[in-house]
Amino acid sequence: MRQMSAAFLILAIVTMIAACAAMTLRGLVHCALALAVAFAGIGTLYLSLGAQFLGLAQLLVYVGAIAVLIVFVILLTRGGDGDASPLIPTGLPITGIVVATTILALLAWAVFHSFAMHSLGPPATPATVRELGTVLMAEYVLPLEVIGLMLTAALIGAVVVAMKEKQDTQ
Amino acid sequence: MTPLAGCLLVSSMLFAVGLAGALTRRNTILVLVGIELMLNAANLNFVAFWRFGHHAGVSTGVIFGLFSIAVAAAEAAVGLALILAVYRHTKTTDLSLLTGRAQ
Amino acid sequence: MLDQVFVLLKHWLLGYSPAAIQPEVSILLTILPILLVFPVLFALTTVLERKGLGRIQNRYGPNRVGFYGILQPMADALKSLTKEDIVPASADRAVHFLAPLVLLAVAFLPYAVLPIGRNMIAANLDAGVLFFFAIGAISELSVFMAGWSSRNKYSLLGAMRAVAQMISYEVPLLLSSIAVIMAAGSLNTVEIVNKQAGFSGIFPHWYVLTPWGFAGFVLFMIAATAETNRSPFDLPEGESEIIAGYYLEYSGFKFALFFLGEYLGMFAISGLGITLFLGGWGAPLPFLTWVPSWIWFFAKLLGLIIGFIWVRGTLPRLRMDQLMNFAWKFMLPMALVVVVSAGAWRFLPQGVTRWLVSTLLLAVAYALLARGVETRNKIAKRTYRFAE
Amino acid sequence: MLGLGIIKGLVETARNFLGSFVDKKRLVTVQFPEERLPVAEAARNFPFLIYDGVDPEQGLRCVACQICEKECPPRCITIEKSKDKKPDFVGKQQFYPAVFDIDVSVCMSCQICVEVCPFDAIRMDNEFELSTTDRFGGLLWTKEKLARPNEYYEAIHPTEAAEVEARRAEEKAQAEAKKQPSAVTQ
Repeated sequence: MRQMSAAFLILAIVTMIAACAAMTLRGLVHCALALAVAFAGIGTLYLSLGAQFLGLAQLLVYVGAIAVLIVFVILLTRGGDGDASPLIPTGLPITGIVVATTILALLAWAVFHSFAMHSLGPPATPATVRELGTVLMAEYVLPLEVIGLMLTAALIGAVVVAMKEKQDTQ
Repeated sequence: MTPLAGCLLVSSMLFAVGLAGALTRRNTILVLVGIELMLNAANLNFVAFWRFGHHAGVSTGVIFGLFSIAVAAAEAAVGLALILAVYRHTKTTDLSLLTGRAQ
Repeated sequence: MLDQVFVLLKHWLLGYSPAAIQPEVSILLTILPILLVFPVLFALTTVLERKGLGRIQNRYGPNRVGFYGILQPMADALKSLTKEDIVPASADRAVHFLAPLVLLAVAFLPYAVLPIGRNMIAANLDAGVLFFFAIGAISELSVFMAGWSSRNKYSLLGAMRAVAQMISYEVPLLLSSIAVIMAAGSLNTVEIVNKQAGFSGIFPHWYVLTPWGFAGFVLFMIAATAETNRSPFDLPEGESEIIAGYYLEYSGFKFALFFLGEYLGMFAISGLGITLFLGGWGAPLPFLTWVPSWIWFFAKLLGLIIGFIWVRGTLPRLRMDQLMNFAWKFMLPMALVVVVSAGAWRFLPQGVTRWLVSTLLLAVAYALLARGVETRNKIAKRTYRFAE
Repeated sequence: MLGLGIIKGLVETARNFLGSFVDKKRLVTVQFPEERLPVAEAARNFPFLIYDGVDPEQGLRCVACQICEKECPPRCITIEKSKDKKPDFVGKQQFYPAVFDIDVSVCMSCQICVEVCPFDAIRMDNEFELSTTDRFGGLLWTKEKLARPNEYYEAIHPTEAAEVEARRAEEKAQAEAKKQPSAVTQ
């Protein structure tokens, strides 16, 4: 525990609490706000790990756009006022939690027995925006174009799916 | 308990919380929230290995993180559009009611 | 010497603090002036705004409190502090309480990356502009929290309108600043200001003096007015339509916090406008460089504030669909053309050719898009029907 | 061209802004306590009772006929007749109001009491700085507070007062003439 900085610990705890809250709170909008806090926590985790551009991009994209989008959809589907489904839904709550805990145990075991526990390479120098830019434009120019294409397709697809069909509304 | 292990533990816990939420909650929006959390957990691994991994320095981790954020944003947009369409059609976002219906 | 007076003051004060907590004290010494200067500027702007609007509307504006109304903000502050802070019974207490705090925190954060004077910047981030927009994006959430938590149809409506407006005007805001980032070649605000230093003849190398820079600046300022819900775009808090928008159920101190947050947002975004387009703390004319750098920053900030007040006194409020159409159908394509024109400016040889090409590009785009906007609301000649 | 309208508007407001510093005529504000706008002649606020001569008790024109009390829509006038009588301006013995209260917080300044009063005893005042700290007693005006000399009436409503004065003088003359021959015939 000694090598990890205090900031990292605090951020990790805050993110975990926010993530658990996002999953367990009754009110839907409360879940969405807790989710936004979790995203902000993860963004600041990236900042503490030195990936400045990624952390700020995460803050901009997730907290600025996706959290607001989720909140909009909650309100559009009238989830805002009434309380969400009861906390312990009938049917399959236990199996879900059991599966999740087994996977967590598996992952934790893997982490504790992996190389990560002891040998530690020199931490990478934080990537400057200019360096990211050149790498993005040099090696990853194809994925960049494909991502652009995919985002446009997703945008148009989302609008078409969510648009109110003029003719066949009952 | 190196920082890398710390990061990996945090991301696996996040992943577990996301998975538990996605599997147990009955409201479709919360399932989508669970998926978003899982995606973020994976993202955290990218950055952790870029920062502390053996061949640290090559900034592929951050680039992958960026692409994964873009993909997750597109996925969230389309997912929410689908939820809206389903809601307009069936007036409910409760998964248990949706599964059994003949469309 | 006067230029660096605050930096020297800080180092001098730092000398007194014990060595152990030196870094914390230095952080405190950078944060404290920001926390003091901009709220005082907010107080002055409220007086300036009310007197300016008054004079525009052929009346005096407040002149009762203090000498020519200078102490009016004291009176306003006292009034809002002593007013009863009513929280509606059905309100969601926690979120209702948190909304103004989040808004205020998010309103103060962007000042970290604004270079107020020569080496007077709180946090010299490598991706400064991105930090600014990331923090700006969080303010939408706080607006929504305020609107939703009051459990009041009008405030929810106001919040939804405000968030929709802020999201759709964030895109042209980002795109017009991308043109500057592309020209300056870095996201670091200090780097951008240094790129705009220097003079050719008597003209400074500000980006606003290039064709694409001027168009970008106009777009940036329009999007900035919309982003801070001010003047022609203040539909979310339109008193005539939906009473007072998302801060409807707030009174007393929390209401004052919302106002402070809105004005701080306005100063921050015009501060960024100054850094990106008006050469940050650079002097406008070569022989004026002896004036301290931070005076130029606040002079330009005052100029932009007067611009905001002037526009608020003139333009009527936009309808929601006009507002959205204008953002997506005029501002967004125009911002893309500004980016292309900045690219053309960058790669064409110096001199007349690049001036001609980029101005032509912008003018043609403006004409086409303007025709698009105008033909849609064909304002036919008014026909009168008199009662027979 | 898009945007020209906005620029024209901005130029207009700039001209207004700068003009207001150049010539003060543009500024329309009246600094109320210091400067005052003259009150229009027909302005009305709350009613008041008129008395002739010097003594408000003796010269009060009101004869407590209670028509205005009955006609007042919000019923804000309360009158109690006196037992004894006193002579009015033509010498005829008339009752007078022992109590004449107007609840100013109820009165809606509709001037119906003035129209129905056969004795020109009540008229509308144009005094408007009437704020009091006492919500109940302060707004229930008694006869003493309502009584005003005829000269005050002529000061605030000159034209209307002139007609009333002319009519009353003529009535008085007729009464004198009627009384005079009877005196002569004794």
